[in-house]
Amino acid sequence: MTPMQLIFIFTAVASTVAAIMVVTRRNMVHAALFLVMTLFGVAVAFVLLEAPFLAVVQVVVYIGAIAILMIFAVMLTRNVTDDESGHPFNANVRLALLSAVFVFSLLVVTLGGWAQFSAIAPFANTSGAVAQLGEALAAADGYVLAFEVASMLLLGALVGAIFVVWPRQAEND
Amino acid sequence: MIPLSWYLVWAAALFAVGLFGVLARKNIIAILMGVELMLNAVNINLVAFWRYLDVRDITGHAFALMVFAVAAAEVAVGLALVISLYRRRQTVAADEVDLLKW
Amino acid sequence: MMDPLVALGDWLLSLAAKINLPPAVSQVILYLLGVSVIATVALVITIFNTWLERKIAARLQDRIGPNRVGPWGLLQPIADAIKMLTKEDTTPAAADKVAYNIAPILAVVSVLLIWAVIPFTSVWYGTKLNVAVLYIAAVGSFGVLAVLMAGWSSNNKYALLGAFRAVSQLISYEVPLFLSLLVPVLLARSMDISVIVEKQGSFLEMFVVAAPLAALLFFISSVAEVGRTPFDLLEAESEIVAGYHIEYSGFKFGMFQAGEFMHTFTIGALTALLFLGGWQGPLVDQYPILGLVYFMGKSFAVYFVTMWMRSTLPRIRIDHMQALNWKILVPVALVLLMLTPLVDYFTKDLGVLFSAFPGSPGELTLTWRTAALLLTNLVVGIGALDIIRRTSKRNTKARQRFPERAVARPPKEEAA
Amino acid sequence: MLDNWLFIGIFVLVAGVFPAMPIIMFHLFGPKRSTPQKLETYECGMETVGQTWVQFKVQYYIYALVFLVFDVELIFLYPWAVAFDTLPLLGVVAGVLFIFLLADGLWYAWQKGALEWS
Repeated sequence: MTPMQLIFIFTAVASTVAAIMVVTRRNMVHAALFLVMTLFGVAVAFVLLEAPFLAVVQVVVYIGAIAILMIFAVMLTRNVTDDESGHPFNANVRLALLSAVFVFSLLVVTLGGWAQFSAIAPFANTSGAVAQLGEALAAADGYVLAFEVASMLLLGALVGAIFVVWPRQAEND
Repeated sequence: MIPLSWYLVWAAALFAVGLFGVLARKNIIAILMGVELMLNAVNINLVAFWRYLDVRDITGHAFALMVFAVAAAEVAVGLALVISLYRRRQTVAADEVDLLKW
Repeated sequence: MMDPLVALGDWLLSLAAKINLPPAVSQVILYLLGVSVIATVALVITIFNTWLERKIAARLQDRIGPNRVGPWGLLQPIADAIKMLTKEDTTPAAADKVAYNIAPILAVVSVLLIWAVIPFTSVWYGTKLNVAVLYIAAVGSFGVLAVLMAGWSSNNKYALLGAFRAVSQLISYEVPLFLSLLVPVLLARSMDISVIVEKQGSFLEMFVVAAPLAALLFFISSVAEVGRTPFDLLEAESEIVAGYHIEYSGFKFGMFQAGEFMHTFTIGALTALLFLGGWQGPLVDQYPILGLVYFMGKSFAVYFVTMWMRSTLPRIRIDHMQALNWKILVPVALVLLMLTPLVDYFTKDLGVLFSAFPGSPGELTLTWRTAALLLTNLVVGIGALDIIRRTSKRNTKARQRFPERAVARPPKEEAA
Repeated sequence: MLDNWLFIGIFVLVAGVFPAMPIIMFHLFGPKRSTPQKLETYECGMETVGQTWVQFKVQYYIYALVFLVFDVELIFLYPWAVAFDTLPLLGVVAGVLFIFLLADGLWYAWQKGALEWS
């Protein structure tokens, strides 16, 4: 077993356990902190996959922004009766567990039948990936449309979210 | 070296855990966290395929970035709805908000 | 001339090869040594800075500053550390123990990690990442998390409120910070800090000449990131209790302070690297060791400016703090970012036009491009100042309708 | 390239140990004379009233929201800036348009009054 494999196994196990904590913790702040752990594990995986740009993006976007927003929302909506006591799950918990296990085994079985399932990474120079990505994002035969659509999507999200969350006059009193 | 299958199985596990969270949790914010886990699992797959199949084809990277954008938009609007809902109904439990059920 | 540190590394590697260590292990050991050296250097500079800062702040305020412990009070930081060690370590009974203890460590880690990508000279650096600029941004987001964890885990209303305020300030100022970080990346076409430094060979090539406005935006928003005066309203010790670290005592509190001090100097270093040319300077090609002198000199110069600001400017109000960010810094940065690539693109081939004139076209292009970018920066900066002045005039008019009431005015002469 | 990240990984470990060491030592050897009063929540000597949870302003969420959107948009711009030398005019204009749309969102938030701290 190579050191890289050890690092991978450690990361994968830690982040999967953290993910299980995310969906089972009653205390939502704890859940959010475990979510941060999982997301960090995914960032480590991106490094192992030689995509360091996505690894830092993962940390900047998910840990730096999305997780913070989640914690903010948890604190803005914290209800005394809601998080410390009471059951975190709804009535369908058994069904949910069953379907999660089903989806997992389905995915593994389906992918297991694929010829390249246990492929080994080809030796390749990945250092130019960021420049290549930037070029592709702004090229007419690349993803320039997706680039602009992403911008529109985020603009829409910003406008929509502010519209939804901004208190109307009637609510203020 | 790490075979591709490890990444795929791990991503499938994360996806399943996220799915369980989405289906089973009461708290809407927890459901959104489950969605984030599922999106992350997708991202691992995209990047793993990029690395293991063809490094010159940057599609995996580009789509992973799109997933980031979609995740951010989803969280922004979703949490805004949760906060707005909380201020009107004093609840963040998904099964207490079933006005659109019928 | 062989660099002493590189030679030392080679010698250690050969030594490891002699005792038949596998190359991977010796590599890890070498990295471990390098990491420890960099981290120690960062900490030692921080400790020195606590003394320097008090000394300079004192001189600026016409005081003497620490002068009892050791010559010129140089041993004051050690005395402070001993004092801190004798304080009691309390963890509030209601606190969330794990998060409460991790938060101060995370606060230091988030700053210390930046030092992994800082090049001290052309050959002394931790490591070269091709995403170093974004790496710095990523590491900074752990600092935000540390603040939020500290505030929440203390289980104290004031701490939580302080954390909310602190986080909203930190993330707000991250926007102009990231926006202005994009300008050096755009000018150097690389996110690698070593490459960014290499592109700033001469004085005219320094990015502060081509993009002074971006440098200013970067500097202001980084100072706000650290939460130093004039942006220290999170812990305004004379007004509110303490902010998010109210429940911390002893060394854990010291960690937050150490993180803040280290961050301030790190900002000086980053400004020096990204905008002032880092280790570049005259004669640096012959004597690479001079690079360290230049880098440290530039860093301490920027650091001195932050200290100067600290001891002269009054604290900013919270609504002003947010307005400064969202209504001045971010729009200015956005306009600058829209113009910079266009100007850059259209002046890229300008040298060809002037190739009929004497002088090498390449150099001419560079000068023209720098001049055009400088002009853009100045136009945007002066335009922004003009708009601010006009809007503030409107505000003064509004204020004149409700004239300020004199609090203590001596009775008028004719009344007497 | 993974070599660089091995260095970063070791740095993460060492950077964690550096501040943790004094804290642990302090925890072991520092003075400990705690009383229940000392471990109470610090509120200037007053008894704590009610829960720690207090109603926060929605303002905090709005700032975090605008930050999130800007953050994600900027992520797209960094590779664009790195590849700037090879971009055609269309690519440059696409990036500028992207930033313009970003500015639009800020303008909306400003007009809505969402950026005021009240």
